[in-house]
Amino acid sequence: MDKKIFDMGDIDIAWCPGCGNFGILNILKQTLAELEIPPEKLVLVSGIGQAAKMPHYLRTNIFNGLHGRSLPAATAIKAVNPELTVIAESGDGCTYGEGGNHFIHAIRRNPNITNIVHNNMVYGLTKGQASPTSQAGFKTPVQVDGVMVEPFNPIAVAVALDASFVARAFVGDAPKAKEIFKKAILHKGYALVDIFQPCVSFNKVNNYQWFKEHTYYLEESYDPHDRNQAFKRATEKDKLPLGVFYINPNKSTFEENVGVYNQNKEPLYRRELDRLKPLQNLIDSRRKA
Amino acid sequence: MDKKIFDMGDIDIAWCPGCGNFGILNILKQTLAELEIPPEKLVLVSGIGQAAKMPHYLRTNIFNGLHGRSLPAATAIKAVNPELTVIAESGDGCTYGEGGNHFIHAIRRNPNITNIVHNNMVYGLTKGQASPTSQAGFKTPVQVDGVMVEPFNPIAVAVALDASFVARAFVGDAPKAKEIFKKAILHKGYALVDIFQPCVSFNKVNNYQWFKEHTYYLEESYDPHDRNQAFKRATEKDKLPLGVFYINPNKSTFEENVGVYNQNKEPLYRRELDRLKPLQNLIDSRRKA
Amino acid sequence: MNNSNINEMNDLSIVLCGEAGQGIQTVEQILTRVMKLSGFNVFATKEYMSRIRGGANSTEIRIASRRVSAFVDQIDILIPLSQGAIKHLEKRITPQTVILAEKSAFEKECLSDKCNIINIPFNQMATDLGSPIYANIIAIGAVSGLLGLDLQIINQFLQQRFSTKEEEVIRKNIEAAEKGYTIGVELSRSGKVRIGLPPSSQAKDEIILSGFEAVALGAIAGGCNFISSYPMSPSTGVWIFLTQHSKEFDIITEQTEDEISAINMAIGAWYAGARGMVTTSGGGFALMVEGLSLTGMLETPVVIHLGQRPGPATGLPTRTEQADLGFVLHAGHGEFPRIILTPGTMEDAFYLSQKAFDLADKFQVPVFILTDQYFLDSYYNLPSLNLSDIKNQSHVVRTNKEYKRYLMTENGISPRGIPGYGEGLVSVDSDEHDEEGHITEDLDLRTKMVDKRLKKLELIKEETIPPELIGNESYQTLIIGWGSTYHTIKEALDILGREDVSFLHFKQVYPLHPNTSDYFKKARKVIIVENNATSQLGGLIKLYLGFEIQDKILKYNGLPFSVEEILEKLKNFI
Amino acid sequence: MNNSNINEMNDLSIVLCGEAGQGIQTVEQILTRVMKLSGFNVFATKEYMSRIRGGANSTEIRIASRRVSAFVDQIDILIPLSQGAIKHLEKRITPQTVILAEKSAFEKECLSDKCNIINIPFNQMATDLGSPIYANIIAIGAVSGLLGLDLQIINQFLQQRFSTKEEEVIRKNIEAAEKGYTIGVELSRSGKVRIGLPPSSQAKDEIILSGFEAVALGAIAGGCNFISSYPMSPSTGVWIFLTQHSKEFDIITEQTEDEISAINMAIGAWYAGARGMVTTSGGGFALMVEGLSLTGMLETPVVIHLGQRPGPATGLPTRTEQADLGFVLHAGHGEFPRIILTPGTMEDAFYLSQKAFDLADKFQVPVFILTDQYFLDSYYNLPSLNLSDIKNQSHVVRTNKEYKRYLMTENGISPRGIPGYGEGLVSVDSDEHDEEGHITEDLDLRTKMVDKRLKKLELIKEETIPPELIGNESYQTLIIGWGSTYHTIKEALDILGREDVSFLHFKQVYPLHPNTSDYFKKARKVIIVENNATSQLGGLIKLYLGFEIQDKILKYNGLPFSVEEILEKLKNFI
Ligand SMILES: Cc1ncc(C[n+]2csc(CCOP(=O)(O)OP(=O)(O)O)c2C)c(N)n1
Ligand SMILES: Cc1ncc(C[n+]2csc(CCOP(=O)(O)OP(=O)(O)O)c2C)c(N)n1
Ligand code: SF4
Ligand code: SF4
Ligand SMILES: [Mg+2]
Ligand SMILES: [Mg+2]
Repeated sequence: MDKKIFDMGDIDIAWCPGCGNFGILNILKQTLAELEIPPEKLVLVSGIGQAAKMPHYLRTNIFNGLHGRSLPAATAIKAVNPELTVIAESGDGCTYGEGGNHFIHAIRRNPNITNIVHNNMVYGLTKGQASPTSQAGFKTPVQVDGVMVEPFNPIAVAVALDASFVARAFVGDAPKAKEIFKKAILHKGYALVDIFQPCVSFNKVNNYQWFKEHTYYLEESYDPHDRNQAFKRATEKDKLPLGVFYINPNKSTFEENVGVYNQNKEPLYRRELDRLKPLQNLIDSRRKA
Repeated sequence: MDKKIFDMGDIDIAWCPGCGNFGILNILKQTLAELEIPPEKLVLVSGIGQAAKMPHYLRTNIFNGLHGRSLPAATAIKAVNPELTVIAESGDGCTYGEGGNHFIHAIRRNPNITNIVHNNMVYGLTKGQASPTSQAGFKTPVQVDGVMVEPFNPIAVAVALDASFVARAFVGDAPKAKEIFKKAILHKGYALVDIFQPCVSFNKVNNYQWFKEHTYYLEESYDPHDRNQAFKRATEKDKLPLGVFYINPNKSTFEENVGVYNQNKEPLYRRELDRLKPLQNLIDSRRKA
Repeated sequence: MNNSNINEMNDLSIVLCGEAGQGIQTVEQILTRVMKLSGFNVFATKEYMSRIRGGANSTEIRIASRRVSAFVDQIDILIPLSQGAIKHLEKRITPQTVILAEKSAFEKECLSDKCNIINIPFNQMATDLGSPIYANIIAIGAVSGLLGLDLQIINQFLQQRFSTKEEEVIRKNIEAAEKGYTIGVELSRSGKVRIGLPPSSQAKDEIILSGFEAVALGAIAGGCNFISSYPMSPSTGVWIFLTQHSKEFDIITEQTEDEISAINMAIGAWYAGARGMVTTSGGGFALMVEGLSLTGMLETPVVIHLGQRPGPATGLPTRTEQADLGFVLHAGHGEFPRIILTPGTMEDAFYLSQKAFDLADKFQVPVFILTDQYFLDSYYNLPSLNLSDIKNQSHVVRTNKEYKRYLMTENGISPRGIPGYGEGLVSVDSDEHDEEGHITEDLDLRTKMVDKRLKKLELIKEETIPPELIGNESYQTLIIGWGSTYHTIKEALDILGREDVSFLHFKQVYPLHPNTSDYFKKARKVIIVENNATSQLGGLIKLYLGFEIQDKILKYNGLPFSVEEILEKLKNFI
Repeated sequence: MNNSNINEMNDLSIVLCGEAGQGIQTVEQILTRVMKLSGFNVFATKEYMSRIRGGANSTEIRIASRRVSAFVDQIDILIPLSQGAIKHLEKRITPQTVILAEKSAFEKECLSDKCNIINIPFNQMATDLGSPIYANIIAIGAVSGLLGLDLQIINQFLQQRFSTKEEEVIRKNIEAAEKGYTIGVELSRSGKVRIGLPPSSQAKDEIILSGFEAVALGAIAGGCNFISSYPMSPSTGVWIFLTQHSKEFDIITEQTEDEISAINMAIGAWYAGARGMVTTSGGGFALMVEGLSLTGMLETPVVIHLGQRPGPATGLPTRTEQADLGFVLHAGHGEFPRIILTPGTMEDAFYLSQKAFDLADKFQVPVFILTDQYFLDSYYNLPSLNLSDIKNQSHVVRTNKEYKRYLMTENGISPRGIPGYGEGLVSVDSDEHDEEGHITEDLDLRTKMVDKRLKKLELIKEETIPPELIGNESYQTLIIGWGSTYHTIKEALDILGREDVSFLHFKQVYPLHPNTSDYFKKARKVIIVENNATSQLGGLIKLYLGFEIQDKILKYNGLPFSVEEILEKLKNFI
């Protein structure tokens, strides 16, 4: 499939020149094309932020909801129509700040969706406040003395929640990022990809150079099935590992658990709205009890 | 100090006979008495639920707020008046369900408060729905086929968030629970104590017997300063360890970070409301710039 | 003690009172079912504390020859199940109240001479049978005996009800019922308590429905196949009911981490082709307000059942109130239409809940079903529910390549596609957007989009359910009520029996039916009855009809109005 | 091209337009400051897209001999900083608009003959100076030259402004300004552009304040020492300002994980003895609604600054609207009082924000400061702020052993203690509670507590800020406005110059001042002006005064009203 199928044509993209978001958009298009996912069968779900504008720049079905709320919407969309490929995509602030509670509980629920988090370690759209992933010491107009706490570690938390797929990528390495995206989308169950994305306007510290210097890939031999090992690697500090940290292949998905697909595989919209006969029975049963 | 000082006198307690909450109330009173914390200098903060009624049964200052919101209130109370001992106390549903996002971020913020979570693995007050900590398979009126997902592991998540103090207790062993409470209250920084508490009305599975059989104490030699070790122990499944899993003594507290106590140790209420002189200067500075 | 002749009217009010967890609910259920099977009309409602064990809770069961569906203060027979019960109901006990109880145990609670205790050694008798747990069944038997029911019906019912239990248990229960029955018959025969209450065969074959069941059944009738919620009294019953029947009806039902997730899931579900709902109470809905605003912008349908309870904040979690109307009407930032339905009867609850899904789908707006604890926790018998007129129409369209989610149309409604159905793409956006659903900064388009969204309200008005007039068309005085006060006001007016007083009941409070003003113009006097402190429907009427209602009957102590209370308060005005 | 004689009136409107990130803000800041220092009154406002780079944003700067404080459509001088600027402002450009620009670069955007471009090769000149970044400073110089300012003032200001930069940078900037200045003087001398605008020495020593600064300074004046918030346009400026001065004023300022945390922190802060506030916009406030209801039950003070922007949902994040009034008025489940302040001037914003803290503390209610993007992002010069009347009184009491947080008092206000201050215990509870603050199921007490809370509204009314009447007492026509439309309507009426038309501006919309009705009774005609689609203040007036306003001027495209627009629309009515 040609990735052009996802192009929006001549539109005005609201990102800053040089922003890491462009790279992610490109990588995602490429991934989808290589996986042969048709636009009509894909839904991009997002919250609000710069990252969250992504769905507007990729020709497919989109649900651009509220700040912090991409995961509940994405979970429901997938549950209601498992034939759709669902990708929830948003920023670090959106996902780990405002949306923190959904992050935890979506991981537990384990819908078969991919969650791509553009981690620029800052609130971009609102002009540069600290995000949960901002590094200690990061100065902003409201963190005047710099961030005082350690950054939120989404990888470690996801491992602690026994997430079914946990990975980190860097937009500066498109081929590798694409491979990680692919694995995530192909993975059955909730798949987190936290992807480092420089914000050229509001994060002058964590730029391309910084990410290059502060990351490295988990070695080939690394086995992502060992949770303790994954935790250990997730909490490394000097250099931040990239790659797939953890896979738990033994979890059932939310769609499997909801029960309505046990016998009938049809998505809900293809089923009858009127269920008057069993309803009449149910009503009649109230005559006796 | 005599623990009677915390008695409310002849009041009607809304808990069920045999409920584990009575034990926690008792242990807490004992702890406070032994630590010589006067009722006037203590604030119990809670959310909503059966556990969250606790503050009404212990004579002290209380802030019984909204379901899920004990931690933001407790954090602010401590920040505004660090002379107070602040304990946030609520149920598992309140803290890890509705309040999940605050749980994450309070840990990061690290206020010097104690967070006691009554973990009965069920929603008590609303009559027995699953809570985030309910065990897989647990049947309820809305989990008709039993809980489908693994329980939320607050200990592992807190360790992943590098919490400054993480412990688990069991109300069935009052002396040990008291020691854990003491350590938590004396600890400088956010201290989590997840305490197993049987709900005799709605959780017929995880009763006193079950907890006794499914728990054991971390060995004497266990060193709570090793994060990877703590994670490993936190994720044990057959038997759930009790005790202090993890301590990170190197974190500054929220009150230290907010800055207003750097020079002046007075709580805010003892400071001048009118700061007209510097305000006049600030206003005047707008003449030039 | 004097003999008690309980109402020569065709109506008996029995109240059970005891601690939480003492089995009141079982007594209530068996008694109402047995009564109905014996040909009586029944009504039951309960008031309870926010606790699982202890305290003092009560259930009122009305048994009558004609239909009864409202709460009365009157207590004809009181069965106290635990200490404190008589004290708890002090204000409602009169010398006419027959208290069936172990005299020695309850005498000390009787501070006044009002206490007419007929001594029945329930506990002793139960213990003789082998366990005190049989006391409740003995009480059921006693009441049945008093009313002269057919013992066969009782025995049959118990047999069925305890069918999963051991033979021994069933036998004991039947024995207990019979023991009580004998006492009841004896009391009646001796003239100590005389109840003149003829059964009416009509009730026998009817169905019994509670408010939450009626809402849930209505939802099923409306094609609901997705419910995401977070537990909250008094709304959880609807969700439990749907969950317990989720397999028969292919319903996805999910307990979310919080109410924010619940509403966003429901919105996502509609987007992908389901018919989703949430059920909550005021405090939970407060957390859904941003999501509500999202439905306004996305033009996604959603159905919100909100069971009201007294606020602010946690308030009185297990009590009743009608104080969230103004909130629901104005909730959400920005401007967008909505629909608020306020059922007054079980039939209303069923048909309106069904209709809620259709309205939501058709107009692509949020639809509220606004009930309250009193309504949800009450039940009575009714003939049945007529399904023959129910035909759900899905308003979802198959998309083609040119599909635009927010196509400008004359009436403001853009055909709604869903992803994966057709060749088009479906884009929805919480930002102001263009016809395709993409974010825009075109400010002329903004104005058009606001107009498009608001325009739908005019269409909605055309389908508004008009208020129901109960009584004469040619009234002088008009009583106004909404939601759960329906039966209470109606019964009070029946008793009042004044030709010139009618009752206008609102089943849809927003938008108001275009003809509503006419009712007000005709009235010499208008009196509004609301279970709140500030007359919120009164405010809405003033806002939209410009009519100010001066005379108000308001109550906000957490309890519903009783028939007597309405009657008495009305007398002050007319 | 014809020569341009720009307004013989004492008023000049300069508009800068370019992409986000192009330094418009710097030009705007320098220009307004330099103008003020040169003795002109200044006003500036901006409109911008929700993006960080690119797009088309514009700032209007008005320079005048008399005070100016409102947005006008008129553009006397346009300085386009990037491609698309002229197109973006198309509708506002007239043949009288002088466009100072590189002709070759912008000519193609001029589709009509309206385009009066005076060619100034800004870029070339800047490049000659060493870098294109000097273009903006050259433009500043040019305008200054046109107006005949004192070059010294400009140079001094630049020196100061760039004082932290290297010597070389300062020199280049000054050089750039001088180059531009020469051109400006030349244009003026040659008669190509002639501006007759005398400075007025009054402005020189005045202060310049924006809406967000005025709110923040007011908060400081009101004793605010705690702010917990989550970033959200357009409200964040208030918080940034407070944070940047947090050290001087001992303010705890915290970025929370979400808005729910923000409001609950602020409530906790008041409970423990601080004066807390939150700042947010409609969508963020939607998440605070449960917390708002909590303040109602706890009777905790809280101050909420809400900067409105167009909804629903995400809407137009960087635009303006006045569409959250009905929402704020009715937000929260249950019934409890609140106060809503709606400043119209910078002075209002300062004094009302100060007063907000006192009102909150005194009445133990939530107080809203309701502004909007237009108001927050605009600024002008004003004489100063008078602090001499400001005296904050803490209403916190020292507790004794018998202290009861919810003591029943005649006026409904219970003395508010805080934990740790005194010997008493302070218990607050979101459930219905007794006087001590403990959970209760006493339903008589419930009624009393509701009454107690609602009663406070009567007291609050006594301290309500009355609406301000601008114009004659003996009007025939009354214009109604609230919040940010103050100056725009005022200026329009000044121009209209009709003795019989007056303007009533609401600075507090809830509760309304008891005498408000009188204003309506006197008017023959009432016209309401609101920056929303449904006339929300109109609704409030109808609800509380029973007065229906038929004539409405509404706008909801995300932009503020301009003076001309009001004038024109008014003419349709009068
Ligand atoms: C409820 C709510 N609160 C706040 C905002 C304002 N807001 C928009 S985007 C954003 C932060 C975006 O940061 P992030 O998610 O990291 O995305 P980025 O812009 O960095 O890609 C915020 C706070 C909002 N839209 N809604
Ligand atoms: C916003 C909101 N949602 C829901 C509720 C209803 N509610 C009250 S307590 C509770 C659950 C309590 O469970 P938990 O926190 O585990 O406490 P427990 O009763 O088990 O001690 C819920 C859902 C509420 N009060 N507020
Ligand atoms: S602000 Fe940062 S994240 Fe947003 S588009 Fe610009 S560079 Fe990218
Ligand atoms: S319901 Fe459970 S948790 Fe609540 S008081 Fe009863 S036993 Fe305890
Ligand atoms: Mg970000
Ligand atoms: Mg619990």
